[in-house]
Amino acid sequence: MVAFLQVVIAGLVTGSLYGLLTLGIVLIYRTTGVLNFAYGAIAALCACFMYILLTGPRLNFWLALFLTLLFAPLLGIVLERGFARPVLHAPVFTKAIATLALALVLETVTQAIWPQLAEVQHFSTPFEGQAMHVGGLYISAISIIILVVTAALMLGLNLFLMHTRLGIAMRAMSDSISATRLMGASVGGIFMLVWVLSSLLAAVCGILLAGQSNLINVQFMDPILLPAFIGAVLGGLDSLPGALIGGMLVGLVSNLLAYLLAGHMLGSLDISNPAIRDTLIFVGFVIVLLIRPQGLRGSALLRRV
Amino acid sequence: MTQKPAMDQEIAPVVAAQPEPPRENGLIARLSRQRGWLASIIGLLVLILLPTLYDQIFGFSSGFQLHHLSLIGIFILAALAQNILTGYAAQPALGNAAFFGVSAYMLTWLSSDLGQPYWVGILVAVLVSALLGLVVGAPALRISGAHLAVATLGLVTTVGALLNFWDTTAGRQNYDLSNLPDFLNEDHTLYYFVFAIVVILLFLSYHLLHSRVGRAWVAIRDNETAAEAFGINLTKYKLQAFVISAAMTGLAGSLYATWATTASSSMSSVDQTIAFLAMIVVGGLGSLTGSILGAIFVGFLPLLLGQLPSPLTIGSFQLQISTLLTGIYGLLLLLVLIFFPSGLSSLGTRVGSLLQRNHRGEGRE
Amino acid sequence: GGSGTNTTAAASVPGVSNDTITIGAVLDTTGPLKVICAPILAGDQLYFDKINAAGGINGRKVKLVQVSDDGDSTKTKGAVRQLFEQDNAFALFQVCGSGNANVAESYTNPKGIPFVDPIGGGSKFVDAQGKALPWVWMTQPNYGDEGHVIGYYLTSKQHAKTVGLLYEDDVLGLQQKSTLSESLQKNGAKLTASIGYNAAQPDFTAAVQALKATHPDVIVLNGLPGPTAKFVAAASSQGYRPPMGYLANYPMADNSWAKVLGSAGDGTYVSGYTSTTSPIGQEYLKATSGDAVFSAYKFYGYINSKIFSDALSKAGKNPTRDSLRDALDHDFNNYDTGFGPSLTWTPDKHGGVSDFMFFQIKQSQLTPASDFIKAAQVWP
Amino acid sequence: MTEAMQVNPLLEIHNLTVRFGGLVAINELDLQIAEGEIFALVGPNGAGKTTVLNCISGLIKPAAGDIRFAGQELLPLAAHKRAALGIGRTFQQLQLFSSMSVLDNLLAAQHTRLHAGILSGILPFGRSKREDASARQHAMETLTLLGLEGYALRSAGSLPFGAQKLIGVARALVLHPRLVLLDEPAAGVPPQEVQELATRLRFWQKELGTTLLLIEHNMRLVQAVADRVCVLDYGRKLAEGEPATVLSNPAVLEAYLGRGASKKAQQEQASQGVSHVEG
Amino acid sequence: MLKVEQLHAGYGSLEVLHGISFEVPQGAIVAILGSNGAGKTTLMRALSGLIPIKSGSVELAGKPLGRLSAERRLREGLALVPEGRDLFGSLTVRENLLMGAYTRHSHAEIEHDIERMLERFPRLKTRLHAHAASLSGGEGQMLAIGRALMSHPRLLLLDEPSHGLAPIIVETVFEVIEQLNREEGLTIVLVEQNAHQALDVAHSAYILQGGSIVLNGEATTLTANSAVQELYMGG
Ligand SMILES: Nc1ncnc2c1ncn2[C@@H]1O[C@H](COP(=O)(O)OP(=O)(O)OP(=O)(O)O)[C@@H](O)[C@H]1O
Ligand SMILES: Nc1ncnc2c1ncn2[C@@H]1O[C@H](COP(=O)(O)OP(=O)(O)OP(=O)(O)O)[C@@H](O)[C@H]1O
Ligand SMILES: [Mg+2]
Ligand SMILES: [Mg+2]
Repeated sequence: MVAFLQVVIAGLVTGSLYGLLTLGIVLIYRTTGVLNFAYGAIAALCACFMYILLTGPRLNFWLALFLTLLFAPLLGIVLERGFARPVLHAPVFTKAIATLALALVLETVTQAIWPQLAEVQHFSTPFEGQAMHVGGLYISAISIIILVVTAALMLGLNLFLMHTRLGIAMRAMSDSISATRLMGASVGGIFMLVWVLSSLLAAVCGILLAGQSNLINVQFMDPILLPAFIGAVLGGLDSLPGALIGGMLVGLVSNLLAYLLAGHMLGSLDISNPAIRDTLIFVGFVIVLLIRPQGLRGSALLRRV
Repeated sequence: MTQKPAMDQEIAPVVAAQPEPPRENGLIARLSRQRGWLASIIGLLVLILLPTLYDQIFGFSSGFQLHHLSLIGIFILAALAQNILTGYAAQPALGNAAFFGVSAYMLTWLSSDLGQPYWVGILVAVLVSALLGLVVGAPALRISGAHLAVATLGLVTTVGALLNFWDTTAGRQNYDLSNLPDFLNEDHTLYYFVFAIVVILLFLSYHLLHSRVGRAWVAIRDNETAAEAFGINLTKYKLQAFVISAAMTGLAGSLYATWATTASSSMSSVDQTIAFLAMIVVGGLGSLTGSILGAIFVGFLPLLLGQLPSPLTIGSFQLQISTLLTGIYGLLLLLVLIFFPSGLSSLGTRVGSLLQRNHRGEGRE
Repeated sequence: GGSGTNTTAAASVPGVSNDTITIGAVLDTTGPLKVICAPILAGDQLYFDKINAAGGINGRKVKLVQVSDDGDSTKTKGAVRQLFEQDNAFALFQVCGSGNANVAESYTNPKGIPFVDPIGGGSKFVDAQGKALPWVWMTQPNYGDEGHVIGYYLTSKQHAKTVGLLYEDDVLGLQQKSTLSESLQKNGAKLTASIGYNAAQPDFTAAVQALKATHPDVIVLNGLPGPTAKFVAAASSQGYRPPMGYLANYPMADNSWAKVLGSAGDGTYVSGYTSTTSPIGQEYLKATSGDAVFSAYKFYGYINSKIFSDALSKAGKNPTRDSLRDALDHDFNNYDTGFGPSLTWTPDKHGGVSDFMFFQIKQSQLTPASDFIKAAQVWP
Repeated sequence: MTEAMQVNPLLEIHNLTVRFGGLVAINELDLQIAEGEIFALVGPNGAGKTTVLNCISGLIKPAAGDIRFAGQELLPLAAHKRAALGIGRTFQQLQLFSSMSVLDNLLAAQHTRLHAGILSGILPFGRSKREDASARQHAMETLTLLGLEGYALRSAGSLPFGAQKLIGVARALVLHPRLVLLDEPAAGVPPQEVQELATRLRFWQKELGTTLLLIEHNMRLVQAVADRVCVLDYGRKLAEGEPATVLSNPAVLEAYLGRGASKKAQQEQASQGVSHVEG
Repeated sequence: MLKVEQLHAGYGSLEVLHGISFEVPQGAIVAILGSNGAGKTTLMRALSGLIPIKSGSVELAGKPLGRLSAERRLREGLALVPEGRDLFGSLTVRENLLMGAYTRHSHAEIEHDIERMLERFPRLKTRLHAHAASLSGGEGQMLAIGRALMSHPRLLLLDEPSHGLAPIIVETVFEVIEQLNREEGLTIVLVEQNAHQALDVAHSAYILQGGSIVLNGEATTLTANSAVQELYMGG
């Protein structure tokens, strides 16, 4: 039972990391209609930057964190100027591919600047080894931080997007750029803000993930990108709470499946095999989508004639 | 030539994506139609003579170079298949790599493990792919947009994992394709074989895309509601696009296994998907020429980049170019997308529409 | 292209000109195996640069041409063909990945091209009778042998009774799983649970809990540095550590891995087959004193380049593929590889080393914990 | 006209109700349109006119009611099958196939008349090409009849709005359907062309026996061509009958036309005598 | 208020406007008439900054707009009701109106204006929390007009404001136009197919043909012009 609960908690924590990663993805999707496949690379770059601050000049953790949270928006600005704006008017599909190309470039650049990060490195935080014991449960401090930060960011961001002038303008942009400009909203400015915000989110997510596993390298975000996307779609790509719920669901289900299937055979088939587990999750995902094509919390696209 | 990457150009000029060859019998129309024929015939001649030319130019390495050319041919098929599905029928489906992998495994299994003749293998592989296309296409009718993209990407990794699982349980480290007919082991004949298929499929696709079926796809792409109101069965035509695309990708996958003489689960991977997408986006969505140009770009670039010296020594500074190649590749891809947002093929269209404008009346007035 | 004309003196030997020998390598520097192959390539380059600076081999500089196949075995054949049909290489030195090496072999063997050091713990390269393929020479040990030695070491030296296994879910992992299990059984211990993982797996909590539930004395970690480190981190973030700790197989025999684990890794055993106490080990350490961390992969590249260079120099003033084969078949008898153990190749036996030693992580440093153990002795 | 309707109603709408969430867009509506008549549906914005069209062509599933076309139940039929029965339409917001040329728009609209599938489509000769040739000719004829032949090779999306509106009409007519649904065809069309449009619609009705269901806010067009008018308000029928009668109905003036407009219309009629276009 | 000189503009390499010059005095209502494809919409787009100007100059109250972006032009007081409405479909009606007031800051005033707008177009009131994408054609047009007015412009460009509106609402719209012009001195440039009504409210008018101005004058003179009647008023 304790083991089961332990797996559930871990599933929720991993799931909120998916959800957190997704927040930034949904933010960009809602304002530009583009799935940003470079998002993992951005998160990784920021986390790597922090790692370098921690190990190179050996800065204090909090100072390094602060500097990284300054670095992330700058990176956002650079990417918006150098990448997003030039492809702004390309077809959506082309933009999505461009983000894939961007991911390749970012990973390579990161690796070229900090070659040691091609290999896995230890990422230490002040919370390492700290934990709370509840009954037989062992809940690490970083898990709690992850849950709290994710919930807070989701709430804050949702309020911002639904109720502030800028938030509304961000959503307006995805409907029509030209009309947004006709309203006197600076599309360039908003666009930059979107990138700044989502880079910040990416940085937070990257740091938390690195802090959770105490590991980091250039590509450490890659494995969580696809499950995060799946979570986002499951929850509904146009809804921030949906993205979080979807992410948590994916995290939870994959952990529980791994735990429950461990050591079981179906005839001669080893069903505890990761491939089988991933297949089961995928099939479940598709079934949910077939029942609710817009995702659990998403709203169906309305197109009137 | 390049579109200024500025935000102040909002209302983009509308250019016909794929101008239907003018069918009236004006002199210009006849000439341009003949130009098309002429270009086709010249192209065909070049394709036929290329191996001989290669032998002259490359000497002892011409076999290898031709072998690589065959790869480009296989890529053209895969790009064409993706373009039919994505560029014409407008399905943002990223699942083609799954068909690519499955058909390669199918062929290898039938041929190496079951000892079936190659032709039987390839036929079954294509049929299985088409069937899978049907199975994947059916849910895709309900799921759309970015949701479809993510779901199909999930399909690719899932199928890749399952193929890998099969390899593991069967205890093999790589899956060699044996029992190939002799002529497929020979670079020249392999080249002719692949390009015969490419030319035939390009020819058939061209006609299909300019027929009632192709128009229905483009109509669906432009406006689903209107298409439906004019009697186009969305279900049927989307499914047809899925099945055709899957079958064609399956053929490409089988040929790829033939080319590599091995099948690997990496054929159904995100990287493979990216390669297919890069081809059609670089070449041009909804353009046959685009599929060709994109396949050439994606096929030749790694070979060219591989020629960069590594490590590159500048003074005392050493740069391991070989570990940076993916990034350089990504950068070039980005540059193409920035400067040709609608693909390399738009270069031709832009020039073409400039030429044609002079000959056409503007509206009524 | 057209480089087929630069062989004048050595007449028709491909890749050998008056002043250069071109050798080819297929190392994935762009794909999933980049983490392993890039340092190996760096080690290769370090050694050949040294040799070339000293005048080369028998007066010829060594030119190493490397092509990446993205770690994808369907691209290996094209890569090998490029080496021999465009870049006109003399011999093939290193192909990374077991499956990839098999593909390369199917090209080189029929053509009589020497192929030294297929990298991957699973390839056997023997014919139906168990006789070595004529043109492939291995230096690396294989996972199966290692499984036997690990089982032996855990039971007879560490006195473990129950063992859990985390393994990378592929052919090599399964191979080690079965030999480890055999060896444990033979020595009166038991494999309580084995959990496969997949390289892209983001969360190892379930694996930790499933293994923990079977109360193993020790957990064997098989696979690659990243995921195994993730597993250890996940276990420690749930307050779990097996009573006797962990034992990792040889891809983890690198100080960078020990560093990655941080304090959670202290006391962990790691199996390995290289030793820096050998003369070449010392030479390597001196040459790389500027490196931030010791890289076992780079060292591996360095050592193998030395073996290959030795073979080339033994192949004579005017080397041919046949003379290289003769040298490899006959001149490597109890040859001290610098790995530590010795290597013996005969015309019928082209296998790699099969001796392993164990290290223990102490303050993030691998420190020797045992002597070399010969696989043949523990598993006849 | 009224007799004809009783004898042979081509389109019968019975008890039609459409809801969007809490909004009742159409409320128990009954309509009957006779074969060969031009029937105008007018009413305030948001009255539910477009919704009626969408129900007929199958883009919306009503909550209740039934629709019969030439005696056949329409509602169980999928949207794409209804076109094949001979129902064509235009859209209020154009909905052209904008990347296609105008000619191709008209070819795509003939989908149900052609038969070539994949197998004949891939061949450079044979049925598909023969069909296409005739479809092309047909399309050019339709464009010529509407005076739009000059646009044939232009890409539809780049045309001025008014022209696109007319292309939409051509696309709806190209199949010579029995029933054509027109959603504000005159909006955005300059006045002098509205007059022409009226003539052409009349021609179509007279020469080809086409039945037209017309939604329009342009009262000139309605008065010029409609045989009967129905005024919708909040999803209910407000008035129905001959244009002259209905459009002077005080309730209609109140809810839809506005006092000023009616005054102006009367003045105009007095000064210029807008003619009822006949053929 | 607005001064346009030798304006050339178009799409890509296609030039649509071939040197247009006209002036709109402060507080005037100016109508632009022309047949399909004359370039009216293109002119509106060029004035509001949606497409770049190739050459020529545009001045708003003496200030050259030159290469100013659309958003800057709005901040200068120039608003456009675009052809085709261009609403924010995934936003509610209310949010669309709020977007119209994007550059304004007083919460209370904005709320007050929204109230007024809903009084003018009661139909919108019932749809206030519906997504704009669900609106009927006419409802959408009302929203587009309301949205543009929310910014309190000095110069309002209207591209076929009566499009898709019921006659009674067209009346309202023209009343509102006249009222704003009269009471708040709003300057208006009006593109209309409905030449009768346009000339009714306009002080002067320009007639555009093939991208050039072919005729201009007082509204009353043009109304009496037989050619204009023939061509733009449906005889
Ligand atoms: N899909 C939908 N979701 C929600 N409401 C809708 C939807 N479609 C239509 N409506 C509402 O139903 C009502 C009727 O709309 P409809 O488009 O039929 O009006 P209409 O009579 O055509 O008006 P107009 O003359 O302005 O075009 C409107 O209030 C509209 O907002
Ligand atoms: N996005 C575009 N790309 C290319 N050409 C365009 C584009 N928009 C308009 N045009 C062309 O510009 C010319 C002028 O069009 P415009 O829309 O300005 O006319 P208009 O006077 O507004 O007509 P309407 O009364 O129909 O609205 C037309 O020939 C049209 O084909
Ligand atoms: Mg309507
Ligand atoms: Mg216009």
